[in-house]
Amino acid sequence: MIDKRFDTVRSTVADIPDGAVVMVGGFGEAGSPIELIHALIDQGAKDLTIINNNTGNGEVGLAALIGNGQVRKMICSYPRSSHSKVFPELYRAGRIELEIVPQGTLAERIRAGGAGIPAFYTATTVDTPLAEGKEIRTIDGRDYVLEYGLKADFALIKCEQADRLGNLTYNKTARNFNPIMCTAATTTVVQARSLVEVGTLNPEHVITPNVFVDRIIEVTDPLIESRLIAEGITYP
Amino acid sequence: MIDKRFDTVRSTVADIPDGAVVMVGGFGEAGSPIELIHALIDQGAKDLTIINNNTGNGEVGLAALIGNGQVRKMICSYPRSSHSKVFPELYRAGRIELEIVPQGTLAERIRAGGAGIPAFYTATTVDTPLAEGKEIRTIDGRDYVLEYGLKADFALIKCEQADRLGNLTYNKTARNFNPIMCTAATTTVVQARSLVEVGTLNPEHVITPNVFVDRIIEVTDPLIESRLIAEGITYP
Amino acid sequence: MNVTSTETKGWSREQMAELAARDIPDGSYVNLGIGIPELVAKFVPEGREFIYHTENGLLGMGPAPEPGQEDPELINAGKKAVTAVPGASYFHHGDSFTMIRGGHIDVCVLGAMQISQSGDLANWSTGAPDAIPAVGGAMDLVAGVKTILVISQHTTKTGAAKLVADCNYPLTGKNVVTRVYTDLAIIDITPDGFRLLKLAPGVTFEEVCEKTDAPLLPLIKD
Amino acid sequence: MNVTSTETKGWSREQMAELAARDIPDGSYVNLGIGIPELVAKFVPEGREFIYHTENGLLGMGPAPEPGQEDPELINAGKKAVTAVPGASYFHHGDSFTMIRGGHIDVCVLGAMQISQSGDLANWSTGAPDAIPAVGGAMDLVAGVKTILVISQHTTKTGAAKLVADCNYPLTGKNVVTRVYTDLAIIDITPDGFRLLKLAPGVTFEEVCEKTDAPLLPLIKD
Repeated sequence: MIDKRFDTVRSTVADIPDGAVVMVGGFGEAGSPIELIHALIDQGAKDLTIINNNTGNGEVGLAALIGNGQVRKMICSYPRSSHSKVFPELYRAGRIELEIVPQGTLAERIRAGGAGIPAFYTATTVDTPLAEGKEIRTIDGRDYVLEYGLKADFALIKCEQADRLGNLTYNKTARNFNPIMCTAATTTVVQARSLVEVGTLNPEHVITPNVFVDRIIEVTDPLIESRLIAEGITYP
Repeated sequence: MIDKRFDTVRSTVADIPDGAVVMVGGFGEAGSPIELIHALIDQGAKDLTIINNNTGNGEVGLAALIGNGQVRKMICSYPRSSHSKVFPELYRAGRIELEIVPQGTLAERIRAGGAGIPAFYTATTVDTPLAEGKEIRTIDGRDYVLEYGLKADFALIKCEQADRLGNLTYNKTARNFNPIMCTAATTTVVQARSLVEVGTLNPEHVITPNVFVDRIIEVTDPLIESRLIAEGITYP
Repeated sequence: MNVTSTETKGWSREQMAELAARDIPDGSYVNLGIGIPELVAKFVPEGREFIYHTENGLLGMGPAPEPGQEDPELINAGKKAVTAVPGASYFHHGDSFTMIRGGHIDVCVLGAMQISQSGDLANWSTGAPDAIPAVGGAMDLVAGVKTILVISQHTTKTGAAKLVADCNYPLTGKNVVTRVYTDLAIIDITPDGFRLLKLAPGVTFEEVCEKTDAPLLPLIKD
Repeated sequence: MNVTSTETKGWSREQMAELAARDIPDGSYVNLGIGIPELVAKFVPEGREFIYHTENGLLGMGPAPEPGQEDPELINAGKKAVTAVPGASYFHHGDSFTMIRGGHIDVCVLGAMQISQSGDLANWSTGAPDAIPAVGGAMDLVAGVKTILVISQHTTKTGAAKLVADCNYPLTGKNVVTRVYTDLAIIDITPDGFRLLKLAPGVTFEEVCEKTDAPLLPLIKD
């Protein structure tokens, strides 16, 4: 029987090695797999490359992972943090690398990585500093820049419902980068607000088909980042 | 009030001009917008370029459109028809052009066309005759072929439910090419098995968001191609 | 509101937003940037319906929820709590930027740090050595959306012109802006450069020219 | 079924399918081509679970429905009526080929017109001038799926070899085939060329060599 459920949050991320490339779902706090991130902090892997739209908030979740010195490089579109000095301070101190990618190009690079598309052209960034050093091609009279697909060793994902096969649904705008990141990682680790029996999810409503998912852990009452920050809580 | 509903099938396709590029949804008969195709036969536009995975069956629907001499060129992956000699005869007589595209590349070219991606690389067709004359690029040690996005003037789409804004759902494997074609046409015309009130469709379950849809017509009891063929029916 | 009869000199943030809203056709799909552009949603002219897109995965964005009704998993691109209107849909980032980059969004209203006379926009970085670059979705929006409207104060807090001959800040996009709404005037980007479309109450053409670091063509009288 | 004890010389279509099924690991995501490959689904070894993908937009494809229960909107890539198992999902063609091209499908079982000793596959066109080329999803599958198994009669109806030194039909893909199941033998594609893995009952190594248009390496004994 195919069963991708794990027993503990800790065990789902135990084998993430130093130097791994890790996609982390979410847009701000919405869809951020905070329990998986905290487990990665506990686990202690270093020199990570993290792909996320942002750099976390406060001193919990992604910001805490960065603050804990585990991240060598961020690939993101908008590293300005809310209620957080973690990334700016490390960045200004030259202690963390930054690859800035426009949000749509970031999404498309992840989607391409998952879809076996090694590279594509886009008009985004043409005539801006972010296109410097990149190949430009004129197609039908317009200039486009060549961008490469992004893949990861692991993806940390938050979803709403999951079954043991790995079919997933999401909640509102917490969907964001999660479904495309599921497709682009060698090992996709998912925290689900609820686990449901196989057959419960309507096949028309599944957002992530189970082929893209490797590990599932139920976290029924996930921490809410903004509340932790409002309460002054930090991690670890 | 935004209302994309039309009163008659005929009126939804009335302005398709000679020479238009038209994407037609469906994989075989599943998801094929047969009433819209028949309206296009009645309307009579000629020199069309049709993008569809196949070339139709029997002498109804897409096969009938081809048989009626309205199609100058087919772009498809699998032009062998079931119960149909329409395309093969015209092709062997040199009276219709064929651009053969692997199914996945066809899907990705349509998706790219809709997503503002003018071109992308794929390993599909490398070292085969279908890559001849195309640019090959080696990325991370593997060869890929350059393929271009596909766009259309019109897309003819079949869906299950639609609201007046143009939000769509589909039925089972009748989904196939329809959602991506909705994104890649200047004017997307949809026949829906049922029209529902705005707010009926769960925002989590909408497959085609309304921004991709221009015209909607309800066809509550669409013709079933295989039954027509079994009954020996031809069109017009 | 009758914009032209107000006694105050220049336009308020709300007035700029209302003027921009008036220029958006009925039935448009609209993406609103963070800041003043968000106010546009308050001023949809009677009889018109806009559908709002927010790039983090919602089409059919509604206003902010009542206090206490905020859902941390229902937010806009500025990460503020919003609502979804009937007829809304959720989708992932790949599909969301298919809408933007694929040319499916009709109008985007953005803020600006600088706008050049040829429609170049700079709104993401001063280029200062210690600045942390943060581009978000702005470059995708200007590359993919048909009509880019900009709402901005006419000058910076220190009085420097934001409408300039050439941007010296890093560009967001080249030749992308259609029209600019400032506290002093509405200005079109034309093939000939900046052209005045409307003056704010109490503001003179000469004053706008003085605060613009590029030639400004006068209003074309009807 | 005990394949080795059958009295008939060579393997039947069903036996070839069963042999292929035995080589597919538990938990695999599997795409089955049209024809003999479809039979593989009947022979899943006890204790194993495969999830079937059909490229027209269904993961979790089940067997054909009972007669009279066919749904023309629930079909497989061969356009035959199928069912969906619990845990299935539907998706569009773009997402379906993300699964294939992106390397997410573990095993694909295909038919063949020719297989070369270096694993080249030809299965879509004879290249004849009046042939109507029809490639479907085969090129995407061989480019994207990790393990490509081929089930095929060892020779054509006219007795010509299908296992050849070099294909003279147009290729579907180069160096893509892992293993071939014919009515006479199971043959691996190795860096050294064809290597016998198993002989069908009543078939000799010499006979297989004779019907193969390329060198065949003998079985490696345990």
